[in-house]
Amino acid sequence: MTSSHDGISRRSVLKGASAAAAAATFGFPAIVRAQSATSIKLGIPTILSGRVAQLGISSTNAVKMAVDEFNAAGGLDGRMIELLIRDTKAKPEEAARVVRDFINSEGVDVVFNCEASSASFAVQEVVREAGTFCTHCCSETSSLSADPAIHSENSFRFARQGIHDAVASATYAAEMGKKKGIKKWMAVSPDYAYGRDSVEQFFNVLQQVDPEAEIVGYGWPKLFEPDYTQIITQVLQKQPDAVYSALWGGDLVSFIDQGALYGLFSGIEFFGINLADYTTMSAVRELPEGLHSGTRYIAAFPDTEANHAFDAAYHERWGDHPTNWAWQSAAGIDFLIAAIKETGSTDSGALAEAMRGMKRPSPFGADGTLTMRAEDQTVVNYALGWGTTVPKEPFLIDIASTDWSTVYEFETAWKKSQGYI
Amino acid sequence: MDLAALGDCLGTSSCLIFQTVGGLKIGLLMFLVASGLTLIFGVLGVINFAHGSFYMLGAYLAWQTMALTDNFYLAVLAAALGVGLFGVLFERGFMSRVYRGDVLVQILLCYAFILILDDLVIIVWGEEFLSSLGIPDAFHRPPLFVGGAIVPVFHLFIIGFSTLVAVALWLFMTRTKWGKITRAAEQNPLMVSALGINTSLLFAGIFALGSLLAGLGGALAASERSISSGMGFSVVLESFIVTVIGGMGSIGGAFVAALLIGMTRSFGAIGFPLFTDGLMFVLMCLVLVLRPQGLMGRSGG
Amino acid sequence: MKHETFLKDVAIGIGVVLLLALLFQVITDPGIHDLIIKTCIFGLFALSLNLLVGYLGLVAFGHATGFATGAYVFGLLMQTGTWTIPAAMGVAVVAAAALAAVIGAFCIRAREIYFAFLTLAFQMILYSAIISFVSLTGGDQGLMGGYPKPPFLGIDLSRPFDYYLFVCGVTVICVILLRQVIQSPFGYALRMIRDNHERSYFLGIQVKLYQWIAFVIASALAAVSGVMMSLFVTGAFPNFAYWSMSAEPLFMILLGGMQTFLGPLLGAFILQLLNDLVTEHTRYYGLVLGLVILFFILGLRRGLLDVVWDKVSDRRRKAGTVRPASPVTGDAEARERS
Amino acid sequence: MLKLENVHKAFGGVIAVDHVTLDFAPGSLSAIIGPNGAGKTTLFNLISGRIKPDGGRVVLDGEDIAGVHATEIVRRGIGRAFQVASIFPTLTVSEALTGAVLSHRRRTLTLAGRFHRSGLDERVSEIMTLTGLEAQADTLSANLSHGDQKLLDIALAIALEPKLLLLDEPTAGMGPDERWLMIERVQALWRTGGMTLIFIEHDMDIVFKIAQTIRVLKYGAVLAEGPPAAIRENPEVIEAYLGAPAEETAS
Repeated sequence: MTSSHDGISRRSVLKGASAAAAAATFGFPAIVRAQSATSIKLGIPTILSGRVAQLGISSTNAVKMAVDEFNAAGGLDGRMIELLIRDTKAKPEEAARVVRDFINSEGVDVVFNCEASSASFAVQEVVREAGTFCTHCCSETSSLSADPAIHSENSFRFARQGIHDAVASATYAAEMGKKKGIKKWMAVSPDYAYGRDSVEQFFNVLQQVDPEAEIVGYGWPKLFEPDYTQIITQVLQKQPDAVYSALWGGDLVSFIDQGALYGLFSGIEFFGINLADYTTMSAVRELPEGLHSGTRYIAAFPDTEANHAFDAAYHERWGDHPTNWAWQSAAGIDFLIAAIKETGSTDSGALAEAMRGMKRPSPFGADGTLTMRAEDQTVVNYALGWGTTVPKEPFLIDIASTDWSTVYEFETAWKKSQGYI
Repeated sequence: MDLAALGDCLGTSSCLIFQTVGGLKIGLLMFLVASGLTLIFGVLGVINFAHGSFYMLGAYLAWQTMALTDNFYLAVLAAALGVGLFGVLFERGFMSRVYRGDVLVQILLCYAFILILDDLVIIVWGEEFLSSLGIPDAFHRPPLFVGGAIVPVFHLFIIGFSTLVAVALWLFMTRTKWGKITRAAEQNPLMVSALGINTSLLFAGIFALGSLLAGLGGALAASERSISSGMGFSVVLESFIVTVIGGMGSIGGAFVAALLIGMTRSFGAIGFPLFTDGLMFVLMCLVLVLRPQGLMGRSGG
Repeated sequence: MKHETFLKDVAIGIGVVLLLALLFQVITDPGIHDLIIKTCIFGLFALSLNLLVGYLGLVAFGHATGFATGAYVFGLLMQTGTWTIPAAMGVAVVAAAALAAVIGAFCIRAREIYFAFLTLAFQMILYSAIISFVSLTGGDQGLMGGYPKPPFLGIDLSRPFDYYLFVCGVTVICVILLRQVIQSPFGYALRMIRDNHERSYFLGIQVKLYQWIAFVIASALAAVSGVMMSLFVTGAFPNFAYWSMSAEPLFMILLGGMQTFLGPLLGAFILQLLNDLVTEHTRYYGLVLGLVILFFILGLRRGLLDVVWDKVSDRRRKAGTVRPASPVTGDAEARERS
Repeated sequence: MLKLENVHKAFGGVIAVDHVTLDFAPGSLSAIIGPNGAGKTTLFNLISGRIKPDGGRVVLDGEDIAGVHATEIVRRGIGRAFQVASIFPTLTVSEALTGAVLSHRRRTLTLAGRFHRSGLDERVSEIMTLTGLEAQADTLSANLSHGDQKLLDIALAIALEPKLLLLDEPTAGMGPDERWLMIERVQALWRTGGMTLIFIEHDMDIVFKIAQTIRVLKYGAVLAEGPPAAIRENPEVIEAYLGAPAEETAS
């Protein structure tokens, strides 16, 4: 609605501040074009059309902010970052084609992947074969980095993970359960891999931390289901004490709106892992009181100056708030630029070497830092927590942050159970 | 599959009421949209594959009117009329040119409009989904408790209103001159033009009415569903299933089929929670194989 | 005499493959290679559908059933790590043909729009099955994690040139086979059924049987394109079975032309090109594609190759050297008139 | 060779063919006449398997073919042409006839080999000569004149070398001169082909001139049958049918 669309074109982005910088360096803007011959090329496959376009756009927005800053500061000894952004329409085979095109025809240095899960796996296959350096910034499916069978030396994930979220959710839920006497649980989750994994991992951890938790039923609406009546009536009949849900976006809004008609939330504690998201929160008509949500991206968490500054800068430039994909992409580009600066090169082996184990200050870190874990090349120690929603800014209050040592403990156990380690 | 749960549900009054009212609401909303599709097919012999996009347009128009006037009823009215008008333009400007073309051309023309409208709403209203309209103030009251089940007052309104529309459609088709002409046109279009009736006008009128019903359905559904580009596709598939099961062109059939599908979804969610969608397609295949003219369609279709 | 034309097709086919091989060496831009590969894959997909749409007058809206079955069966077999590529390919095609034999038996009972949507309904059932059968198919995430591509007959499909030539070669073989089907007595019977199925009955042609056979053949060829697509992405994804995958070859037929044998192939090329160019410049691909379709439907009123063919045959007709319709193409105008 | 025994057909209460019993001798040329709606075309549809009779037997050379599928009946030797020429618009005359000949020789299920006129040429030319379509061999069927389309329809049936040929109003929609030309061809075909021929005709002059026997239908029942002379004298026929010849023959 608010973002500019200029970034879509093939070789755009060297503009604004970067163009000014280039002009300052070389005297006239025309040189920008010639300069791009030696630029650092980032190929971004992402979703820019259809129902989840907003996510892809917010990802590229976050990247553009960091890249403009990098270029304005003179790039890497004058080498500017050039962004090639392509819409893959959420199709895995289109993502594979685009990434091949990036690598083979455009000669990109880095594939900066802003795709959802299944397309991310398709991208992973291509970069694994080609050996290109790749960052996955949006897929939350744990196996993308955890499964050694699809591991690539040059691929790094900068996104939250299902299993991490599950630990955060379950520990919070168990605590709330003790406080409010929750015994009977039900799940309402979209019927696709993410929704199913989320529920499975949540209940798995929950029953470990709270052995009394009992699961009384599941509701599996399909993804993009418009009408939740049949699910809501089921919940009302099963009469659980609490509902866990991995619904997101418009689906979650519809569920809450429709559930409110039945007075669903007056007797049932609702735990929606994806609720505290700016788009979602501002779209719910009348937010029932006291719903629980995980933190996706919210300026209030972590409640630090750096995080508020990120939100403010993003809002100023794009007229919108960041999404979960936006912070992940911001983290990814920040680490990437740091690695480029550190190695002074764009060689994938060198970048990978620098990336493994890298720890950087970040607005999104649990303690102000993020770490790229070397063993499975995925980001950890990001801000993770749960709180209670309120209808206005800051949208989420009483946030309890998750202890990462607990996360690691359960994650290791989970990996063992999956046969990954 | 959980047949025991389904059996339990059928045996308890609260569950029965819960699922029946839910099924009625879903089914009747579906009927509003599907009746438009079947009406257009009955008279014009074309499947308006873009019907779901008309439904989407209705939702967006209602949202826009709501944003400007904050009046729910006005929003629904504006959506219905606006989409009706759009339907006329679509019929006169595009669809009428391919009546004599083959099925492929008709399907692709409609598909082109699905693509165009999906992008147009993004250009106009943005790529983010929009929140639902919300329900009118008069219905902001606690739900009713009937036999141990909870029934939202607003659902009763939707059920009542949709039934009224169904009755009005039925009266129109059976009691008015234009309704009779419409039914005659379904039987024998040549005769209607031989009678000196302007078929272009009739076709445009039918398309307007059919589109209006899609817009109406979209607006009403938007009262509690979030609005997004691409929301029309599942709707056109459902409407098509309803149309086929009921009998292409049969309003009464669409009514019965929509309720059948509504109940299938509602009770199927208990018995076959993961296969409610598949169940609809299976139902449609069964009808097409066993009774191709549909439950209430004329034979020989 | 009888084999002369077939041999001629084979000779042309060999020539085309050699030319494409040469092209690979001359134009080194892998983007162009990918364009040719995708044109081959989707071209075969669209050509196989045109056996039903153009030559039989059956608008199938569920053609991706064959495509997806081919891709999934192939991908699943390859993931076991014990199958060779040709064997897995053979099984995938046979599986798709068998499924089509069952689905076809139901679908050909329905006519026109009913047929179109019945095939779509079966496809959506397959889609639902793929989505729900997570343990086997990976659900919405598809067959992930890739699979090995063991070399066979000295062909190593993980090498770009080998894969390129494999796709080109397989496509050309299938196109020659398809042309043989169309030019055979059976192919003419299909045309007779399209023109007038009632009369065909009274010439002793078992219309439904012929439709069913054509349906199975078309699906088997669609499965071949599905297999090649699976090799392209080293996996298989549920959107292969989604309804929009069936709409694509219909576009290609519309864009390229259904009356001319190679029209759909040209259509596939146009659509790939359109996709590549448009997505680079705007994210309103749907809008652009929609407008293009409108232009073809309401402006040109037929596919590009049909237009070219009509122009050529018009000129030759005026010169009096050619009969009004080629047996290969039929005649669009005559069909409109009928 | 063809016997109808008590054949009955009703469409939703309306009786179209009412317990008809008829016998057609081998090699005979007979006409079926009757006012519009007398059930003539329905009778043809019953014989050729387009519809199934509700009751009765249709016996072809001693075998009951009632309810047998149309394509199978074609195989057993019954060919037919239609009231409105039923042809293949996008095929040329020779292509269409080649298709029909191939079908007759049961070679249309062949996927191998090409659809070739060579080898079949002789038979196809023969049929075209018989029907006088030689000059139109390469004309698209859709572009033929009305009369030639009717001829082609008949030629398609001839290609099946039928024992029994059913012609539904071969002269429908033609001018007076054209009619006689057509009927002469039909008569010639019958003479040379040695087949049994039954035709429906409204033009009484034609019927009385060429038919050996005439069957008169009314309201689906047989009103009269016999040689032309007898029919001409039959008072019932005169009253019921010939009584108002002007309107009927005009239709």
